[in-house]
Amino acid sequence: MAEATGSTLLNEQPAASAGPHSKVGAVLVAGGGVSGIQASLDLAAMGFKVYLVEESPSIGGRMAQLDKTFPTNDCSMCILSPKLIDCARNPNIEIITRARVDEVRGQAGNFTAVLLKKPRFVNAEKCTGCGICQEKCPWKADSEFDCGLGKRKAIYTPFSQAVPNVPVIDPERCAYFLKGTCRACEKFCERGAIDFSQTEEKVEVQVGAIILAPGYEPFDAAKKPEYGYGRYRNVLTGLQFERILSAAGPTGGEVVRPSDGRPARKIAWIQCVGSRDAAHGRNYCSAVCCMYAAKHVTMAREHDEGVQATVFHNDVRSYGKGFEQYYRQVSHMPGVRYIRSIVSTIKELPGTQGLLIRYWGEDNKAHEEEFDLVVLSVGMEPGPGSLELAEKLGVEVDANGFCRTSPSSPVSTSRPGIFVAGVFAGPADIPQSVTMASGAASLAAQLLADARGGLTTTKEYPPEKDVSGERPRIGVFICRCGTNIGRVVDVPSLADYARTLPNVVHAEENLFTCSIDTSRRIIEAIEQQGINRVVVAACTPRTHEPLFRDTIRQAGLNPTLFEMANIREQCSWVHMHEQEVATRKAAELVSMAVARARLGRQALHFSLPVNRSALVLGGGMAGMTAALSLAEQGFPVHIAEKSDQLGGIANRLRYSLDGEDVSAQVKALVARVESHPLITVHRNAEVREARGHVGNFSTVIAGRGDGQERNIEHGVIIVASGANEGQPSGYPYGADERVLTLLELEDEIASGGAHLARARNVVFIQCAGSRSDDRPYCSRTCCRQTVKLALRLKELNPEIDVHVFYRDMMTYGLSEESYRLARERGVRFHRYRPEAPPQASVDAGSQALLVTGEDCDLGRVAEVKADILALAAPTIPNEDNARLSSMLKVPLDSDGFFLEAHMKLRPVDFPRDGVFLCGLAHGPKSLDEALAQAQAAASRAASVLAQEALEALGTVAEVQRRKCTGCGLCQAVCPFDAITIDEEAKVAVVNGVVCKGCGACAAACWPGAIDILGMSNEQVLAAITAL
Amino acid sequence: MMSGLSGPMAANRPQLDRIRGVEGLNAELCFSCRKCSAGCPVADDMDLAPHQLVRLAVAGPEGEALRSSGIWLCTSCQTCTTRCPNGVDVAGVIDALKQRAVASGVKPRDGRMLAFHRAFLDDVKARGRVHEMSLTARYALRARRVPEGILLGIGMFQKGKLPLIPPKKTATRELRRLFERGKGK
Amino acid sequence: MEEKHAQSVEEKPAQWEPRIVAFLCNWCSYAGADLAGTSRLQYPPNTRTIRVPCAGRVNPLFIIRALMHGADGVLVSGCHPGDCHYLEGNYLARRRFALLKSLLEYLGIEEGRVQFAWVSASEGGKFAQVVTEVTESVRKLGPAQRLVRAREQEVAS
Amino acid sequence: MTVRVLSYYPGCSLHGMSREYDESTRLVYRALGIELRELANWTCCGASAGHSLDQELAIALATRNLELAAAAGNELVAPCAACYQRLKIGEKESASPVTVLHALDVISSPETLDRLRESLQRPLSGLKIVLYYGCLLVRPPEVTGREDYEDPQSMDQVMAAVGADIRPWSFKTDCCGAGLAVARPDVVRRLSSHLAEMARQAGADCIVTACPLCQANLDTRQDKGGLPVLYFTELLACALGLEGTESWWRRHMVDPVPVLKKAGVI
Repeated sequence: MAEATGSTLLNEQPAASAGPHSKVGAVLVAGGGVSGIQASLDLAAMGFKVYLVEESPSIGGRMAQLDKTFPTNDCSMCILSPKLIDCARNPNIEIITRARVDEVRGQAGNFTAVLLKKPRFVNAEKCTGCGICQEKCPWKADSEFDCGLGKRKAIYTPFSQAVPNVPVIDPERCAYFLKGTCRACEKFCERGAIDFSQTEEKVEVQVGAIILAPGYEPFDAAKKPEYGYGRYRNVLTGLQFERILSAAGPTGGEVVRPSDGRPARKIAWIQCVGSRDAAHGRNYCSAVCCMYAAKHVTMAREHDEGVQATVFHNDVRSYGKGFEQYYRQVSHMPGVRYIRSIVSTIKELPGTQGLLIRYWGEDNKAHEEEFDLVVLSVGMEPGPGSLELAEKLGVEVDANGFCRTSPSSPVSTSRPGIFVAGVFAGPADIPQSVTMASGAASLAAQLLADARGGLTTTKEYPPEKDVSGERPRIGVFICRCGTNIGRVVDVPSLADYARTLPNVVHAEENLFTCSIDTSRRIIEAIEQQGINRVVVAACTPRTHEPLFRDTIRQAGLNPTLFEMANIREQCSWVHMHEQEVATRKAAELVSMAVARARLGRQALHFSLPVNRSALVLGGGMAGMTAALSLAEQGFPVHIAEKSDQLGGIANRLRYSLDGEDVSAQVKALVARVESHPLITVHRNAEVREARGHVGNFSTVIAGRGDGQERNIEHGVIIVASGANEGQPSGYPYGADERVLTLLELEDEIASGGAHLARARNVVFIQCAGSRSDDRPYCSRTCCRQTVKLALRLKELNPEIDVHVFYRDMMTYGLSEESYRLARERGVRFHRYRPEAPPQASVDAGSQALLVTGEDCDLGRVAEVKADILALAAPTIPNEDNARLSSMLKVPLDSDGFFLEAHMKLRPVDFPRDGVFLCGLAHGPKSLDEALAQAQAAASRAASVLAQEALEALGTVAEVQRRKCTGCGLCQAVCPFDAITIDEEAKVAVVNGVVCKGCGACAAACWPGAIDILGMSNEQVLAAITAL
Repeated sequence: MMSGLSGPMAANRPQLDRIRGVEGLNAELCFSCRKCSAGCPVADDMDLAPHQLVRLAVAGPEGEALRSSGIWLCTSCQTCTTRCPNGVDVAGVIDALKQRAVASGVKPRDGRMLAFHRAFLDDVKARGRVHEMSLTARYALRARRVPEGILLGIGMFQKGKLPLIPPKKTATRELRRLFERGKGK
Repeated sequence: MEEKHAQSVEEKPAQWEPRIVAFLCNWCSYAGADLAGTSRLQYPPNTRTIRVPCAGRVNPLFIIRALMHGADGVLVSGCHPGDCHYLEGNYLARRRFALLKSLLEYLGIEEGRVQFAWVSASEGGKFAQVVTEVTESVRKLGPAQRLVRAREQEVAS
Repeated sequence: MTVRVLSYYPGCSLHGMSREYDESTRLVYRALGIELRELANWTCCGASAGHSLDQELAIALATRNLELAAAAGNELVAPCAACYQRLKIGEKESASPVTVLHALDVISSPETLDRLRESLQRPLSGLKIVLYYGCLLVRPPEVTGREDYEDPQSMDQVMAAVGADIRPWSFKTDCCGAGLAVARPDVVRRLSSHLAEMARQAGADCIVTACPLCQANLDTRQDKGGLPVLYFTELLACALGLEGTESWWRRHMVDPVPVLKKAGVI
C-alpha cells in the first residue's frame, strides 16, 4: 500500500538536502482525480518523485463515480481502476490521502509545501482491507460517493476499488467519537488496525513544482429552486443518475424512481442547470453536459428498451471528437426526443409523485407532460476547496473562480512553478483534463530538467536464480484472511490437501499471507527449502499479485514463477453458507494454480536501449511547442515541416478570442525553435519511409525540392501534421469576392482591407460544410472564431450590422462569455434548421449580395443585404494523412483525422508505442487546446526518452521457430504491431518490448507455434486437466 | 414550425429607437432558450410568445411587437423575469412595448385589455380609489361591449360582495397633477 | 480426477453437480467476479475460473479440452464491446467463438454448454446472474459425456 | 396589549369586494396585539394598469402613498399582494425610508408566531388545506427580497402554527391571471380552474390565499366549482376563537361553511 510509507518517508526526507537555489526533482500534485493521476504517472515515468495529495479517503475523483463515459460508452471504473493501481504500485508516487496543502513557501524549482493530513484512524500497514469493520459498524451515514442516494457506515471505504484500500473512520458519524462508546470495529478487527489515537499531522515536503488538479463540484441544483431539487424525490442531478446507472450503485444499476423504487420509463433531462446562467453568476458553459445527457439516454435505454427519453435543451454542443455522430445517433433512437426549450419549472403531482413539465414546442405552442423521473444536467464549478487552495498559494482565479491561464500558456498559473490541470482551469471533459495533466507534467519536467532522477528510487533485488534446469519445488501458502476465508473454507485440510499435490514440497496456512511477517516467512521458506515456484491461495490477484511477485523477487526468484488462487472474492465470499462445497472448490482452485506453477518458466528481462531523441512531424504551433518542450528537457529533436515555413495554419490567425496577438506569438515561438541548439528544423521535408519501434525508429525524409533523402534515427515520433480550412460549398464562394472564409475575413480585418472600409452589413453563416451528412463532425472552432470576428467588427465600427446564421452556437466552456458579449454589443444571431440552410444570391440588377435565412425563433425568414458574407468553412484533414497513417502504422478515424489509442484516457498516445499525437492532426481544435495537447504529447514522449533503456518482463509472446510456418495470422490479429514476419526464415518474430501479452496471437495460431510466457497454452491446459 | 409569424423580415431595415438600450431590461442578452414562453401562464393565448416579443423588441420589426395582442395579455406575474438565465426583464420588456404602443398610438389587434387599463386609470384619476362597479361600467363604455363577466358580477352583487355605493373621492386634485405630469412627457 | 484428493476434500457429493470452467478476462469480467465477492452476492459454486489477460486469449482448443476432461460447461466472459483493454480482443474472441459454435454443433455438443457473456468490472450482480444462469442451463443438459468418451476411446486405442 | 404599531394600506379591494379580508385582518392583528393605523387619504397603487400604460405614473402613484406612510413614521403593511408589490417597487425606486410589508410578513415573524401559538383556541387540525401565495407576493425576488420565492414558507409557518393539515403541492406561486378578470375571463377561468383542480388532487378541503385578487378569482372561476377559497386571516380568526366571523362566509361565492363545520373549525 503506497500510503503505508507515507508519513515515515515524508519525515525521513532530508529537507536540507537541496539547497535553497538548487532545483528539487519532486513535484506535488494537488488532487487525486483523473488529472492528478495522469500528471503523477507521467512525472514518475519522466524521472520525478511525486507527492499525490488528495483530500478524500481515496484517489479516483469524479471519474470513479461515473458509470460510463462518452462517446465510447466505456465503463468508467474499468478504464480508471488500472490507473489507480498503477499509482499505488509506483515506487515514486507517494499517495497522501485526507490531506490538503496548507501553505507553500519558496519559488519555482524549490518550494516547501506544508500539508495538513487528517487522521484515518486505521493503521494502513496493518489493515488488509478485509472489510469486517464496515460490516460490523452499526452507524450509517449518507454515502458521498453515491451522492446521498445510498448509505455507508461510519467506518468505510468510499468504493470497492478505492486506493488505498484502507477504510477511514468518519468522526462526525462514529459513536465512539460522538458518545465515547461502541468501538465495534476495533473489537472485530483481527489485525488490530483500528487506531483511535491518530491525530491531524502537519507534514512538510520539498518540491520543485506544483500541479493543481483539485477538480470541480457539481452545481448545487437547489440553487435553481424552480426545479424542486431536494423537494421532489424524483428529481435527480446528472451525477446522481450516474450512480443510479452504475451496477455497483445504490439501485444495482436499475433505473428506478427514488420515491417508490418503480421503474422509471418516462425520463426527462433538463440541460444547462447552473451553466450558461449569468443570472446565477455562471456565465459559462460546462462543456460536458450535452454529451453526458446523450450518454444517459443511451444507457437508460440500454438498461430498459422501453425507456422514453426527452432532452430539453438550448444549443446542443456536440463540438468534440466523435460527439456529433454520437448525438445524431442518440437523437434518432426510437423513443428519444430532443426539444429545444429550457423548462421553466417542475411540478410534482400529488399521488403519483410524477413530475409535470411544461415546455414550449417547435409548433409554437405550450405543452404539458408528465414524467416519472427528471435528471438535471448540472454544470460544474470550482469547489470551495479549490478557491481556498488558490488563495493560499497566491494563484489568480477568474470571475467564475476558475484558475486564470492564458491562451498562449493554457496550463500555467499566475505563479511560476505552479501549473494547473483539469476542470480547475475551466470546464473540460476527461480527455481534455488528461491532456492538460500531461501538459502540466511536461512543463514541470521542463522546469526541473536538471534535477530529473535526483529523488526517484528503483528497487534493488538480489540476482535472479536460474531455475530452468531444476525440478519444480512448489511452496503453497494459504491465507485464512482472518475469518474471511477461514470461516468458510476448511483451511487446515486445504493445506493437507495441497501437500499431496505433485511437486509441492511445502504448504502452510497463514492468518494473513499479505502481512509483512508472512512475506518474511515466504522468503525464508524459499531459501531454506529450495522452493522454486510459489502459490498463494488468498484474495484476488488483481490487487495482491504484484505484492507477492515482489516478495519472491526479493528471494531471488523470477516473478513469473508465481501463481495465485482466488479463494476469497471468488470462493469464500460467494459461497458463505456452503462450507463443504466451498472447501472443495478452493481445493480445485489450488490444484489448478499448482498445475500452472509446475509448468511456469522464468521470463526474460528485456532491455532495449533508447535513442533519446525525437522526430516531430509538422512545424505548426503544436509541433513546435512539443519540440521545444522536449528540447528544454534536454532531448534532441528533429522537426520535419512539409512547407517552407514554420507556424502552420496559425500563420493565418491574427489574434485570439481573448485579444492576444497570435502573430507575435507565432513569431516568438519560431524564433525560439530556430535558435534552440537541440532542435533541427527540416523544411520542405516529406516523410518517405518509417521503420523501427519504440526507442529505435529510423525515418527517411526527403526534400520536396531537391528530393535529397536523409535518414533520421530517433526514439519517438510525434505526429503534429495539422489540418486545413476546407472549401465552403453551396455559396458563391470563389465567384464573388465579397464571399470569404473566416480565415480570409480575419486577414481582411487585420490588414484593414478595402472591403471592410465600405462594409455596413456583415453576415456570417455557420456550419458551411460541417455537421453535414458527408462531413458529420463539428469543426469546433468556427463559432468561437465568428464571435471573435464579430466583436472585432463591432469594435472597429459600432454602427456596423452583424448577422450570424447558426445551428447551435458552440461557444463551449469559458467562451460563452464572449458569445454573451457579442449579443450585448448588438450582434444579431438567427438560428436556422439543418434542413433549411441560408441561401445567398447576387441580384442581377443591383449586384447586391442577398442572404436569406430562417430565424427559427421568430418563425420567419430574415433577409439581409450583405457587404461581406463570411462562411464558417470546415476544418478538414490533411490529404497526406492516409499515407502517413499506413507508413506509421497508426489508425485514422472515419473523418480522416488520426485516431488516438483511447478517446478518454490516452488522448495523445497511439496504440503503437512510441508514437504520439497532437494538434489539428487529431481533430479540429482551438490554438490553446492544441498547445496544451502539444505539451501533453511531449510529456508522453519524454516518459519514453527519460529512460536509457526500456525494460520489459514476463507475459509476452514467444515463437517456437520449429513449429512456425510464417503464415502471418498472428501478425494480422496483433493489435499492437508487435509481430513481424521474417520473410526469409518464414517465421514470426515478436518484439518483446511492444508486446502486451494479450494472447490474441496464441489463440489464433493453430500449430501452437506462438505462445504467451507465463500464460502458456500448456499451463492453461494443465489447469483444465487438474480440475 | 414556421408558425406564429410568416413572411420575410428585412433584417437590415433601420430600426428606430429599439427597446435595446432601455436600461436594466437587458433584452439584447436573450439567447432564445424559450424558458420565458415555457413558463408563461398565458403564452398559448398570445399571438406572439414572450421570447418572440423579446426578440422583436431587440431586432425588430418592432411594429410587429407593438401591434401584438400578446403584450396586452401579459399578467405581469413576473415568472419570466424571475427565471430568465440571462437576467432579461421579460415582463419589463413587455411593459415597455405596451407603453410604447400607447405613446405611438398603435392599436392592438385585440383592444379589450387596453380598454380595461384605460378604464382603470380613468377611475383612479376620477375617484382616487377604484370602485369595482364604476370600473366595470367605464370598461363597458371604452370597450363598447357588455363585459363577459356581467352575470358573475350580478351574482357577486347579490352576495353583497360588490358595494353599490362608491367610496368617497380621495385626493383627486393631487392625483390629477400626477396624471398630467405623466402626460407632459 | 486423479487419485490426489485427500480426506474431506476428496468426498464427492452423491448427486451429480455440473462442473463449469470459466475463462474470465482480467480487466473486466474477473473484476466483475471480484465485485460480486466484495458485495457478498451468492451464486452456485460450480464454476472454476481461469483468469486470462483477454477474452481474445481463449484458444478454442481450451474449450474443447475442458469438455474432454470432464467439464460439463464452459463460460467465456470478456469486456463489453468497445471496452477491451487490448483494443479489440473481445471482438476477436466473439468472432472466434461464432466459428467454434458451429464446430461444437458438428461434434454434437449441445447449445448452452458453451456460453459467452459480456461482464464489466462494475457488474458484480450481472456476473452472479450469468453464473447462475449458465449453471442452470448446464444442469438441465446433464453431464457432458461425448468428448470425455471420445478421449477415453482415443486413449484406449 | 399593543406590542407593535403599523401603518395600514388596505387598497381598493379591501374596501370593495374583499371587505371580509379587511375585517379579518384587523380582527386578527388586534388579537395579536398589533395596532393597524389606516393611512388617511391613501389612493390606488395603480395596479397593473399603471405600469402597463405609463411607467412614471405607476411609480408616482405608489410613491404618493409611501410619502404618507413616511409622514406617519411606521412600517407600512398591505394585505393585497398586488398593492404590496407595487408599493415595494415604489419603495425601491424612490429609495423610500418606509419598509413595506405584506400582512403575512408581520404574522410570520417569530415573535408573532409565538403569540399565535399561545393564543390558539381551536386548532385547525381537521382542515386539509393548500396554500396559494400567488405571484405578486413573491416576485420578482429582487423587489420582494424573498429567497424562498419558488417555494415560499411564510404562510406555511403561520398555518402550521395553528395546526392546519397542509398538503404538499407545487402550485403555490402559479399565476391565476386575476389582472385579466374583467376583459379576458376566458383565460382566467382556464388558469383558475386548473389551480382548483390541482388543489383538489392534492387532497385539500379548501385553498388559502393572502391576496384579494387571487381569492376573488379562484372563488368565482372554477369549472367544477365547490372548493372554498379562504383568506388566511379568516382561518386565523377561527383558530383564535374570535367573535364576528359569521358575516364573512356568505360573501364567498363557494360556501365554505360545510367544509369548516366538517373540519370542526366553526
